[in-house]
Amino acid sequence: MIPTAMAFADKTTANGYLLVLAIILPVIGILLSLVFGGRSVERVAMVLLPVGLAVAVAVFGLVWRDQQSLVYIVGGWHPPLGIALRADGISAAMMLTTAIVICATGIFARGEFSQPRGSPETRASQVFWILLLGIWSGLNTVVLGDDLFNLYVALELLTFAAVPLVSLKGYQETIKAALRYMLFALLGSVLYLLGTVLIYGAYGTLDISLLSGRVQPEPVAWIAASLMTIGLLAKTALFPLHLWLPPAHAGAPAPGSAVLSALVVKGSFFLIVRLWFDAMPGLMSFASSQILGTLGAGAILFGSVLALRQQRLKLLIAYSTIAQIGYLFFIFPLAAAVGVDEPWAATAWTGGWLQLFSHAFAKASMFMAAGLIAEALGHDRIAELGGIGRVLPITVFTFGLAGLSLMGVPPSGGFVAKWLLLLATVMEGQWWWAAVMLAGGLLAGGYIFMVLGKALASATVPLKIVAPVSRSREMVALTLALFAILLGFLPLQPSEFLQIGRPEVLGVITR
Amino acid sequence: MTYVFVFEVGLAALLLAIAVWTIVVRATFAAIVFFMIYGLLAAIVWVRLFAVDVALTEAAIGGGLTGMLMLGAAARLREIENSGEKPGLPMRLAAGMLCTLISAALGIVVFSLPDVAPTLAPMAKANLAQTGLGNPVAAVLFAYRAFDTLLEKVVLLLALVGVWSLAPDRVWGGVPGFRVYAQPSSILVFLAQLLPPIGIMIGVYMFWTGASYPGGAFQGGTVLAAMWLLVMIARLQPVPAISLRPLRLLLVVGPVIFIAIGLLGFVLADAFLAYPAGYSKPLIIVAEATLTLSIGVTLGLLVAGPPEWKTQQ
Amino acid sequence: MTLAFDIFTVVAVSAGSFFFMAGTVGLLRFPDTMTRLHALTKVDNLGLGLIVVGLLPRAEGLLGALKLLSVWIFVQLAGAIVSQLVARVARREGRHT
Amino acid sequence: MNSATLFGFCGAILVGLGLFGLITNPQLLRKILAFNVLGTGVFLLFGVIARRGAAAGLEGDPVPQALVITGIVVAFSATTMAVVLLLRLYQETGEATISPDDTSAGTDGSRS
Repeated sequence: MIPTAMAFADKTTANGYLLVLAIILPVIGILLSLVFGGRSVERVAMVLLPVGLAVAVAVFGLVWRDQQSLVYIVGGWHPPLGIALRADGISAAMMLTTAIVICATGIFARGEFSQPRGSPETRASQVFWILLLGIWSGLNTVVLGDDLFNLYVALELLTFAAVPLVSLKGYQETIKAALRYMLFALLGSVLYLLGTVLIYGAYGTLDISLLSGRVQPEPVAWIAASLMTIGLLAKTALFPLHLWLPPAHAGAPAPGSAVLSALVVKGSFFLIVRLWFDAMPGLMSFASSQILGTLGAGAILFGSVLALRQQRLKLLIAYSTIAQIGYLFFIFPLAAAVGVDEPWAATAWTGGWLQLFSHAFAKASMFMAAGLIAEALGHDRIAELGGIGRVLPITVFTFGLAGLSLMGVPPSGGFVAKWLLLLATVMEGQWWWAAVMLAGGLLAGGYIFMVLGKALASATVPLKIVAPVSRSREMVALTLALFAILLGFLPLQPSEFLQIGRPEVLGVITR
Repeated sequence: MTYVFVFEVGLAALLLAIAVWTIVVRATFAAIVFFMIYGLLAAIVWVRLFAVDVALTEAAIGGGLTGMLMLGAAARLREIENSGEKPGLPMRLAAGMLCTLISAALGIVVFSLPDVAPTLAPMAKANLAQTGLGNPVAAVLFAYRAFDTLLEKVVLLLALVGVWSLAPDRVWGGVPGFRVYAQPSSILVFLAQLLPPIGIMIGVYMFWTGASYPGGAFQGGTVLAAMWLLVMIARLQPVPAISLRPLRLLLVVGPVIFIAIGLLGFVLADAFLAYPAGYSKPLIIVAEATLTLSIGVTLGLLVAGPPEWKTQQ
Repeated sequence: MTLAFDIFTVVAVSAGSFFFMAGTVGLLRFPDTMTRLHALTKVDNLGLGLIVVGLLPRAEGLLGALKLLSVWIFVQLAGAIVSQLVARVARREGRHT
Repeated sequence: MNSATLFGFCGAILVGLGLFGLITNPQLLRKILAFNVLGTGVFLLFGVIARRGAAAGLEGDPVPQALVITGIVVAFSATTMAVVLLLRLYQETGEATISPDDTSAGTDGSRS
């Protein structure tokens, strides 16, 4: 069944309050943590993780069951004067992914940021949990927000929680990385805000649903959208605005890297999609979609080649993030600028989102695995990984599983995603992207096997294990990798769920 | 009209000149002083744009608090001033061209904005009675878009956690390294004794009047923060350790009350952050009062910086 | 009566502006910190003072007049104290000559 | 030309100016200062839009005015965080600049 385009519900739907809870619960956690401090901080987080996950599951389930968006009108003030929250198909899926990754990260992080009983409170353990909750609240606002300025505040929430996470270790190189990240992020936000201002000036509303009916193809809309897109690209670290990402993501503590690479950069990507598909549907020209696609292609090639040349595991994974982000941008040439009649647009749309979700699981698990390896060895130099496969078989297996998804080898979410994208490129006659994707897959295979090859080889120098690795933390990483694999069992066809609540339903191949 | 316009052209020209100077002047200290003047001029522009609430915020934060923060940083960075290489001429030319292009594009947009500007003013005005407030800006901040305001408080607190997170491990929970003078002079102490009572009164007045006239929690909170900082500079009060429980309570009391009122809306007014009919003004005043306090403490601590000592010096 | 007030306002504000001008010229032309401070304090004191006095008849009620006066008093206070502080630094760093 | 348009152009120029400073000045403190100039420019444009929206007896559209207040507070928080990061960098390295070419500096493997 093809979901028909439906008018936006402009009133609170049943159970809409869940959307408020998704944003406010982590905020309450932050406030409690600030007051009580000490061991309570971790306890607060441990209580909130399952509750937040339950909220996300409930929202996902309700959107699935009712086949329509959940809406909440905050304070009863309707847009354009007030602010609405809206969970459509992509928000619900994104929320669920976020909740799973955050929960796994929280469990994983207990090994690193727990406060032993009776010891004085330490900086990292206090700060980490507050920032984790901050990121969660920020991401939920990003995916649920329906108001461009509310989304600006959400972006800032995300930035202010993410930057200190980068410098949490307090080494000089991580402070440098955090500062560089901060500058890019600030420039990004201010450009986004500038675009928002112009849109309000031209159309008198900031509500995305209302904008979708008002925006005209005219210079002010193009200028505003370009400014916002450039700003968001800087935050997403799309090539060539990626300079800040590798040191930042590699420098954070492993659970931090997991969240930053898996989720935070996706937040700003999500807004680019919201902007072009929902706020200004049909406005993207062929040329601009090709520019975004080309930058994505550049990211895939550049990121993968650089990943191959890294000597440190965490940097390799960070460069791989740059490459994997590139795939997401094929959504624009393949689904945004082709018109609603293009039968393969929905295929590309599904492929793009699956790439996002499977990369989130795979990359989080990969950073955790790398963190465990670095913990065990006291370093993460790839050349000296020989023999680690015997010491930490589960972790190396996890790395390999996650790697499958990055390469796009079946069965994995990455495979389904890349297959759908590939199918769309060929069927839409934009075969040039297909060439890049194939090259990207090969290069990803190159850097994954480079690591696995070293890890599974016998030790050239006797391996020194400096710290024991907890089995339960290995299992957390493995579980996330399994989620990435599990997505691989989704049917190889466009998803209807991901189109719920969209203003224009993308073309679907009819059989 | 024409006299006023001549004045405004002069104002705009002065603002731009000062801005250019802020960017290009060689000495960092001079740049910051120019930036503070720039903030005050911008506040006058806001008055000319009939946005007095914004003018107050810009003067207090843009001209005042930011300048203070920057001056403190510049003093610490004094030894390495003018280090770092300027990018070469081609790079600067390219940047200049790019920026001119962006300015030009924005200029065209300004010129081509719709003749009949789309506006929410009538809607904001029409619903004003329902909020019980007289100041439409306050109604936007605390009723129509209260959710933004709430999240923005969280942004402030996260920024503070971020600032604190940069403390060295051994001094976590300790005292911010906020020192301006080795030994404050007697005249400064005099000022710090004289001004705060008046300043606190003005801060409270700003929040109180904000319900009906320009003013509000942000502006009032900034004045409170300034008074607190002055007292700390003069060493009449020690800089508090960040682990102090009462301090933490002050930080969160505003957001906690605001969220509590918001959640109450679920029960009593059928929406989060909705106010029960007839009670909206008193509830908003309660929220604003506690927020003023929390904003004041948060801003003060943001300027005071991360802990640098384990205990009181 | 109104005319008399208007004339008073014009004269006082003009005189105040003159002091502003003179003080600014002094700030730019005087050779050292101390004399520049001297020029500046004249601006605060007389320049602003005359303008405030000139505007008093046009104030909205007693409260408005009080607000105007307190603007002057606070600027006085801040000006005097900041000048003191600047002068101390200048003397300590030996730049008073 | 009316005063709203005048200040609108003013805001447009300030945006370009701030951006220029942000790109070309090597010193981080000056970059942060330029970011603030840029921010004011953006806010001013919003204020102009608010002024143009004067209606219903209000001298300006209160919605953008309120948003600018929120924006100023957020920009201030950003400024403090950037400044504190910068001071910490100076404490650790004695530098207050970051060159564009040393992005490869990541974790020291032995400490991760």
